Amino acid sequence: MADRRYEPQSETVTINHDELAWRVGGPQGSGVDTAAGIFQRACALGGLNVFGRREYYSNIMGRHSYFDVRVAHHPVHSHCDEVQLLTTFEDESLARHAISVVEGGALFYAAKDVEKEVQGITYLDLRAKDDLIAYLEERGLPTTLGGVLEDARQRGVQTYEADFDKLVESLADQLDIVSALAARTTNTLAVAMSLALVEYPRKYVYDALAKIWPGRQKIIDMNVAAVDLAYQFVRDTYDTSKFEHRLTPSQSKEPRILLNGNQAVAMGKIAAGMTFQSYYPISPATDESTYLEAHETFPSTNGARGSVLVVQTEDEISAVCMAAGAALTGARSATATSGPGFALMVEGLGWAGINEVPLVVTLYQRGGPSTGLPTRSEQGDLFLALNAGHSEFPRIVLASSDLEEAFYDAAAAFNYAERYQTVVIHILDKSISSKTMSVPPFDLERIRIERGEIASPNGGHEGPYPRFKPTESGISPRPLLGMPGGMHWLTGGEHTQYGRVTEDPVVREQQMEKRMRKLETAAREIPVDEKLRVYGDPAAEFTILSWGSNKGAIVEAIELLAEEGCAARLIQVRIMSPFPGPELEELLAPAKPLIGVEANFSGQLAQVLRQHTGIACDKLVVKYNGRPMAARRLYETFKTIMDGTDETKIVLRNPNE
Amino acid sequence: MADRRYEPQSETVTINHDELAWRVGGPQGSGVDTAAGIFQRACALGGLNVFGRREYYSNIMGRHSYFDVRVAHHPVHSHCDEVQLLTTFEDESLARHAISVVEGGALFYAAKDVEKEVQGITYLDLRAKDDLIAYLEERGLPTTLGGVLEDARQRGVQTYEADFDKLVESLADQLDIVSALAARTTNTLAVAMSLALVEYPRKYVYDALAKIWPGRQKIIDMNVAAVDLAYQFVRDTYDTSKFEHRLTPSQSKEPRILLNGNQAVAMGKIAAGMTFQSYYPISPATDESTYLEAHETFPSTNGARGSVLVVQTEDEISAVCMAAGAALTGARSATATSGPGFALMVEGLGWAGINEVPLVVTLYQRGGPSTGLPTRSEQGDLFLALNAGHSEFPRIVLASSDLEEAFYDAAAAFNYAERYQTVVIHILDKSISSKTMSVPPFDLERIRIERGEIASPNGGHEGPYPRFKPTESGISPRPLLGMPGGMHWLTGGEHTQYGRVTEDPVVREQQMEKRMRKLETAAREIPVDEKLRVYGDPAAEFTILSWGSNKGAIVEAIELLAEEGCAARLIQVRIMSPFPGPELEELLAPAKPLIGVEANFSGQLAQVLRQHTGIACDKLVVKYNGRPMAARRLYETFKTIMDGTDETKIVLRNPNE
Amino acid sequence: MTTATATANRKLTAKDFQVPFPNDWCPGCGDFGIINAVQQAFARLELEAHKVAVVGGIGCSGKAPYYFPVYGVHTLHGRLLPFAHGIKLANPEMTIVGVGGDGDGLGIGAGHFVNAGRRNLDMTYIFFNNEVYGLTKGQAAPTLAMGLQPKSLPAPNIQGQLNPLMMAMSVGFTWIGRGYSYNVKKVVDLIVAAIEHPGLSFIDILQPCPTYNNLHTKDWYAGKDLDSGQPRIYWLDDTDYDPVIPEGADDAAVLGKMNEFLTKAHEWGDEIPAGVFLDNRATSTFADRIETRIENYRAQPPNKREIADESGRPTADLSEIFDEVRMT
Amino acid sequence: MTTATATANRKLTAKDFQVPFPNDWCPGCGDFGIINAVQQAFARLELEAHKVAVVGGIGCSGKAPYYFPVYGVHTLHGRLLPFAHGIKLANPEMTIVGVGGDGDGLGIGAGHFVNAGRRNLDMTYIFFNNEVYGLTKGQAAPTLAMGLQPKSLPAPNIQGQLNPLMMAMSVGFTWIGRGYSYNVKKVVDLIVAAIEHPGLSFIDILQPCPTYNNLHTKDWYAGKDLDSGQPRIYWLDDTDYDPVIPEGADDAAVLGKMNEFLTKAHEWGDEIPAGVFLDNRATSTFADRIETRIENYRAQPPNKREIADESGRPTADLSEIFDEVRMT
Ligand SMILES: Cc1ncc(C[n+]2csc(CCOP(=O)(O)OP(=O)(O)O)c2C)c(N)n1
Ligand SMILES: Cc1ncc(C[n+]2csc(CCOP(=O)(O)OP(=O)(O)O)c2C)c(N)n1
Ligand code: SF4
Ligand code: SF4
Ligand SMILES: [Mg+2]
Ligand SMILES: [Mg+2]
Repeated sequence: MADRRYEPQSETVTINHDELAWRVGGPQGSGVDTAAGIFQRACALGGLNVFGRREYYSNIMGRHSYFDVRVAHHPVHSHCDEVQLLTTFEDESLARHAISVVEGGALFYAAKDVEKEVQGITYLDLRAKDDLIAYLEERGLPTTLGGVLEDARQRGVQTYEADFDKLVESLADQLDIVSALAARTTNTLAVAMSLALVEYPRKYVYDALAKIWPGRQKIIDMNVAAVDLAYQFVRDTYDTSKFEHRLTPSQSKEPRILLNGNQAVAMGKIAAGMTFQSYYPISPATDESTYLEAHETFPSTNGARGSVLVVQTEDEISAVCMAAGAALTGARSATATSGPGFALMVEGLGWAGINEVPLVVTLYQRGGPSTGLPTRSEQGDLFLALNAGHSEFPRIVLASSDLEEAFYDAAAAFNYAERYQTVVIHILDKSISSKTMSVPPFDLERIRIERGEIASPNGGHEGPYPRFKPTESGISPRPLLGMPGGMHWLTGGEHTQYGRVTEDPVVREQQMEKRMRKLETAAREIPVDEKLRVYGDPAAEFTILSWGSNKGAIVEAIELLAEEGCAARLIQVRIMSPFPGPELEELLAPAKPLIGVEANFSGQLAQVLRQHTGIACDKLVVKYNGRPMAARRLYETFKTIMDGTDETKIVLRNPNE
Repeated sequence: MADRRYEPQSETVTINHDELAWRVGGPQGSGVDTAAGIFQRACALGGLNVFGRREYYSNIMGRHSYFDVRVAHHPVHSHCDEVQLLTTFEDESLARHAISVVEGGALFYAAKDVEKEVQGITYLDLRAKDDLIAYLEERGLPTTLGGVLEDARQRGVQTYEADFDKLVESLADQLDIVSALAARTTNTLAVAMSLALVEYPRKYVYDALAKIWPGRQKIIDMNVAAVDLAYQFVRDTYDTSKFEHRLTPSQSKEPRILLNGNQAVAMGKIAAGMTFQSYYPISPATDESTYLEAHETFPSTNGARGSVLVVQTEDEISAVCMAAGAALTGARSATATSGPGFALMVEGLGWAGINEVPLVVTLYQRGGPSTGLPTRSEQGDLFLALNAGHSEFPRIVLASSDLEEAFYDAAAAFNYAERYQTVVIHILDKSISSKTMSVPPFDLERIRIERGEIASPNGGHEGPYPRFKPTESGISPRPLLGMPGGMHWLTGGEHTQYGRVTEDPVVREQQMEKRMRKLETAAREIPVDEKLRVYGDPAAEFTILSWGSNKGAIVEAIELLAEEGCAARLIQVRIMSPFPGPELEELLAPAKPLIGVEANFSGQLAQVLRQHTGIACDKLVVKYNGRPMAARRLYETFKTIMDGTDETKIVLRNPNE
Repeated sequence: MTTATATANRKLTAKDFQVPFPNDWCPGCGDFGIINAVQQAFARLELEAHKVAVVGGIGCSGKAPYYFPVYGVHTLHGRLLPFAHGIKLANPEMTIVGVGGDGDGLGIGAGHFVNAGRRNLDMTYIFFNNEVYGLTKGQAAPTLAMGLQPKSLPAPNIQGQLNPLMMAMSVGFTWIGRGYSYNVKKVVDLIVAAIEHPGLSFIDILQPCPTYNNLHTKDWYAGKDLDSGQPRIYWLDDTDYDPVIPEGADDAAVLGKMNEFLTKAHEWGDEIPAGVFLDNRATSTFADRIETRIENYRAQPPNKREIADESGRPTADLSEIFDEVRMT
Repeated sequence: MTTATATANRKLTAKDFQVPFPNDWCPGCGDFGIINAVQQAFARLELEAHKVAVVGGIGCSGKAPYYFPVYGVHTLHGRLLPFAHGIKLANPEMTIVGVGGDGDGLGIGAGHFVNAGRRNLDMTYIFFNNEVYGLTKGQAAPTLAMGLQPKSLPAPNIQGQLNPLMMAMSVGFTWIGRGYSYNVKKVVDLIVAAIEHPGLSFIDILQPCPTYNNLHTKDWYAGKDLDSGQPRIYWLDDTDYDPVIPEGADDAAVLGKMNEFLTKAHEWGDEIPAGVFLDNRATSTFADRIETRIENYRAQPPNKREIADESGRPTADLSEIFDEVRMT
């Protein structure tokens, strides 16, 4: 599989003709995001379920980005490596993605690009160029985009040519505006052509435009005209009969919101009553904080206007220390970052740990190590999240797998932090953060705010408050900075119950034991359903162990297996610390085979499982090219395993994403 | 055991009467270090083997510090929790340590302290005060130092009173100097009284003074007079017959050097040809760098004067980045730190990892978490050393257990770093760093400098140099910055073979795999004897698994068991990454029981073992009060285990250290 | 040790801000004078102990928080400013005093020093300037002049010296003073003024370290080595130096004051100025600026906002937020 | 792409310092002008490519090292100075040029900025001043003035502005200039002079970011909004400003220059000075100072010292060292 390069990557998949896997690509800054936004909103407004996946370079303008959108009447939780419909309006997207259109699928391309040599595409990686050229040469095709198109046609793909320049010209004429202005609708034209092709009612596209540019009627009008033009053009120009997919709006109008993972976390934090967030910009965490900044105040059921004070700091060290300082006063407080920033927070986490500060750190994993793949995804930071800090302190590590979990877990994190008075690391990854989904509006009724044991120091004691008094649970009532009578000390050093530094060996042992006991308390108290969740057939032996953003794809793969009568189950680990070792030992006893699925090189969860239980996974399915897993590739892989492959570590590769 | 507080901590141990466990205590800054230095040198100069352990507060002046010295004709590798002879010259030391003198032992105390209330001792920890007072009250003794002395006498300890003020006065008279000056010899007086008591030839004490103050004849003369005075005083004043221990010099005059762990590492680095070290001060690492600063140049076999450029940076982030920068030019380069500083280096390590920089980081563990116990010891940072960095890169983690290993490993670290072109973390701990031992001079013949694969880019290639060309071993020849024709890029981002940033999924996989392959190469190439070492009876089932500074005490404990016919073996893990899983699986197969011994809370090595092999320790013996383990306490503990205790986690506690 | 609160019939004294725990600085250390001064200043300001946080860095100096019966926060090396900021931002009612060393502040902590200047948050930062790293045994601090060799250094210092006053001014501290730790009375005045200043205050305290700094000792400051035998330190309030930048000052006025400041801050050697160098009343505080974003920030600061009703239900109403993304 | 080396019959040109890889800055980004200028400066200085390292931070600016066929080191966010120091200290023959953003240098990297000033190591630091965090999509950089709201900010900036020139001067940079990225010719001159300066040089380059900084654009610098319609930038070499502190200058001379510097550095608005602000020849370089400790440092720098003989035996002779601790 290692040298399966520019080639179709999956078996042709059958997806019902009334659902769609659609892709749009283009240079960063050219409106790809807007295009995908229009497409997704149009579909969601028609009551369809939408799943969006965004891939982009660490670059502001010019490099390639693309958006995969899957739309269906049933909920979708994963992208497909292959799509039925591809929209491109420049060279690179066509060169990269034509190969990913399935037989029976279709693609749009810009007329002007046909003669272009693959070699001449500015930003296409050398490796990708070489592979594509070799592929075309092998097949005796010209090493131009024309060759790429020809290959697509040979593989049963409809190719629809569009002269975007001409369409823009007509629009300019029609609206009597300059072409430069009209050209801004290129992405709208492209989206509308796709939707026209699947005969989707255009009124939803109009509505989508209004959602994207609320109140900006001039822009909306221009784009509405573009939509009409595109619909007209498709009807007039193409033979659409060969492309069988059609998209119909849904009758059901269940309430749905369309958002991404960064937003879901931000909303969860607001719901949980977070009042302070410090941050230093870093992909893919920034968008959460900038969303919060843009929503710094909001209404509140008690009449007063609610708010979150968001502070951009000078670095992540400052961010974590500032958040810890704020938390000491009783403010629910957090910071959000990703790998490199988290690496800088390690010392601060230790301080919060020994001082039993309820501090929430939202960690969006991205490709590593080091600067790595800043805008790509990886589940590479589990080891670090579990071990960040010299020596030991208790921590709660909580991993979400989708937007709903992201929201509720973001809120739950504060309860854990305050209940166990310690650091909570909420792990997500880039693929969740930039994933868009239409989901039911989150239910605030499901959230209960528990503030843990807060001291009432005015109850008549003398002298400093015994903030760190050893208790059976390990939890001691904490006075908040500013409370009368609650004065005590805080220090990164080992300390007495009053928080004064000490090196006494006995007090040291007491405090170390007190702190670590909190982990046992948490392990006892946190319901098993929060710790892990089981999907698929709970009685199946064929067991997949995974965590985080892979869940959607795995669940879909299991459903595909189920359709063929193959039973399988997924055990999703959500709480990584305290690790649910005993629970897993029991659950995993009948597993045969046990398959770890992770988006990292060495199977970190699998190793943590073994560390705590001795249980080793029989197989490891990993992906570490920085891109999320696709359901159907997993399905194929599981089939291979069922068929008895010898491989123990299977690497999912896809050179075309 | 948890409430066994101020009480003798061990069974009375029999130590041969011609060896000695000696302790001196006093306020920081009052000359305790010098006292211990004189004592150790006097013994070592007499051909005896010396082992010294230093305990001190994170404080410059006033807080209690003490030094344990064991002296014997055979090599000694561990301290004793109990001593035969205690020297004190103020209140706190007497209050703290009288309890640790064994039956038949002796102590010196200052006459003026007898009436002092325990309650009134300035820096004695409240907990320790309470326990001592309770202990005295229980026994109907006065809660003064007089009570403490009375208790000692009741326990069969000889108590020798000394009026240090008077001795100082006579010295001042005799030498016609002011008392303030004469008072500076108090520690010399104290040491000399101890040595007089054991009838040790005083000429070695003279020699020791000359070693301590080389060339400062006035000071030496004054102290020589003090020694004479003390010897005279002991002979005149005390009945020494009740104290049976005698110390005789050794006939053998094998070459020996007396040094501590920081110095051993520094020497190893100089021997290995390190030319650059950056550092930021932090206990207990600083002394290594300041030693290097004081030995910045030295002779060289090639005639030129050798040197190490030592740079004090503004923080540890700068230290690690600067060292990495220097390493890129081909300079053997390192930095040294401890937990909090290492925590700040995490991001820098990742950069060095992805750029395959041969970077050595010397990590002296101290008590944690956070600021923790800055001048105490712990083996708490193994998890962090293994996992520092988001995502994954190969690293070599090497743990030394004593001064000789510290020296040779410090040198070997550079070979590993350059051979595998990656980060090497050399772990030690505070107890090694401040441990003094007399050892044979290190043998430079045992060191071979291997510089790994260095490119010769002038061999005629075109364009940038393919620095990161994938190879089977994972190792690619590296050009050094400044080499003609070797130009390439370096980046924390994923990169092509030329070092240019890329997000291509295929190149990403190749580079990730190339890097991680180095770990397999290292696992294959590093000899098993470097990875782990076995002590005791290799055929024994009773197996102890440990690492680092515990080794000395465990080996001695095993010897004590052997004397009773109980077979036991220690398996010392030295290379923590790549972890010698397969080798251990084989070695541990017959282990029954398998006992992990570690100076941390949760048995980090034991967990790493399980992570890699599934093997769980049957018992865990841990100590986390910040102080090292004593051989005889371990011996007792192993006996308890042999006797079939139910406890699975045994915590070694000693409130009196 | 009880909560220090002035009552109708009793004025607070420094004693109310002392603790019955032993102090482990070296005998004669300049740090003692500083905490004495802080205790007196707290009393003079009649602060309520529970509304005060003393936030320390790491170093001998960083231990200062242990010596006050207030909320005492001993943070990480170099990080006192971020922690202090977090506390003050979340609980703006508190009086925050930062206490930290020169290595802490301008070595490892320099990045925060620089960026704190941009915020002008209302707090006081007392900078213990002993020119060495005390607690790690006498290495050069960034305040040590090049070429000097205090006793722990194996060779003269090869790194240049930072001028803390200059640094504070360059980055935006709005109140800047210098004291000398053995002149407690003057230090008390400075601390009182610094705390009363509504923005970010900085006090450079020349703090002899008898253990490691054998160059700039009490005697040296007393000018014992000088022909004149006169103390080196003189006080700006005995001169006609005016530190004030008044509210609404124009750019030219600010620049003029900066130049005067620079000249004074540069003086060193036989005559060392101390006192108030800058009192800038023209720059808004961070709290003022936050109020432009969160109108009720002062009334409902992060630590006070009611986030749940009695049954634990969130008070946050997300309907507006959901509406923005509502599709159906 | 071949090794750039001037030969007898050929002068180097900027082309010799270009690479055949695409560049992914936004169209019109000020960064282009900067790398053009660096390429021309390298050519004019006839540098040998293998003796040059361009060391970048993280940000749009930090990508600059990719565009030179020299040793190009793309480091971590805020850490270009420590990496650059390590390279230069270990291989003092190399010419080191740091390239980094304003967030990189004065936000996360401020601590290194401050302490690099203390060393005066011979290298050039080019500071890309676009007032925003470009690569993370337009947040405020520490160089952005309070109250401004470039297009990515949801509200006006509430943090104060740092003046990079002031910062560089306060901490000890010995050569300080300012350029404007669309005036490549002037930037070339500045870079050449900065590299030729034997200590730590700093060039603040005003670098429009057309994508996120919609306030200080090319048009704004060109003064299109002014009544005069005149460019805002004027050049100090067209005035009688003299940046030089001569070798051996006394304290008063240094102070005088600092005051002049301060006044110039403070100017902003309708008239913005650029050019050379400081050329301090009075301060020793770090290499000079190291030589006081390691006499043969320049001849036997860390990267050159022979550490092993042919059979790998250490050349270090530890006998003196062992003797110090030898007992028997
Ligand atoms: C991250 C980190 N690095 C290093 C240290 C070690 N350390 C403790 S105190 C200190 C220096 C203190 O110097 P300064 O700030 O000047 O305070 P002083 O002791 O002089 O008052 C250092 C480096 C630490 N605690 N944490
Ligand atoms: C430790 C760390 N934190 C955050 C980031 C994310 N990050 C990348 S570029 C950047 C800011 C760049 O701004 P600036 O230095 O001004 O450079 P510009 O893009 O404007 O040239 C940030 C915060 C990172 N890479 N590493
Ligand atoms: S070392 Fe110096 S600063 Fe620290 S306590 Fe002692 S005298 Fe004070
Ligand atoms: S975002 Fe700004 S600084 Fe970055 S490349 Fe684009 S224009 Fe240049
Ligand atoms: Mg200091
Ligand atoms: Mg910038």
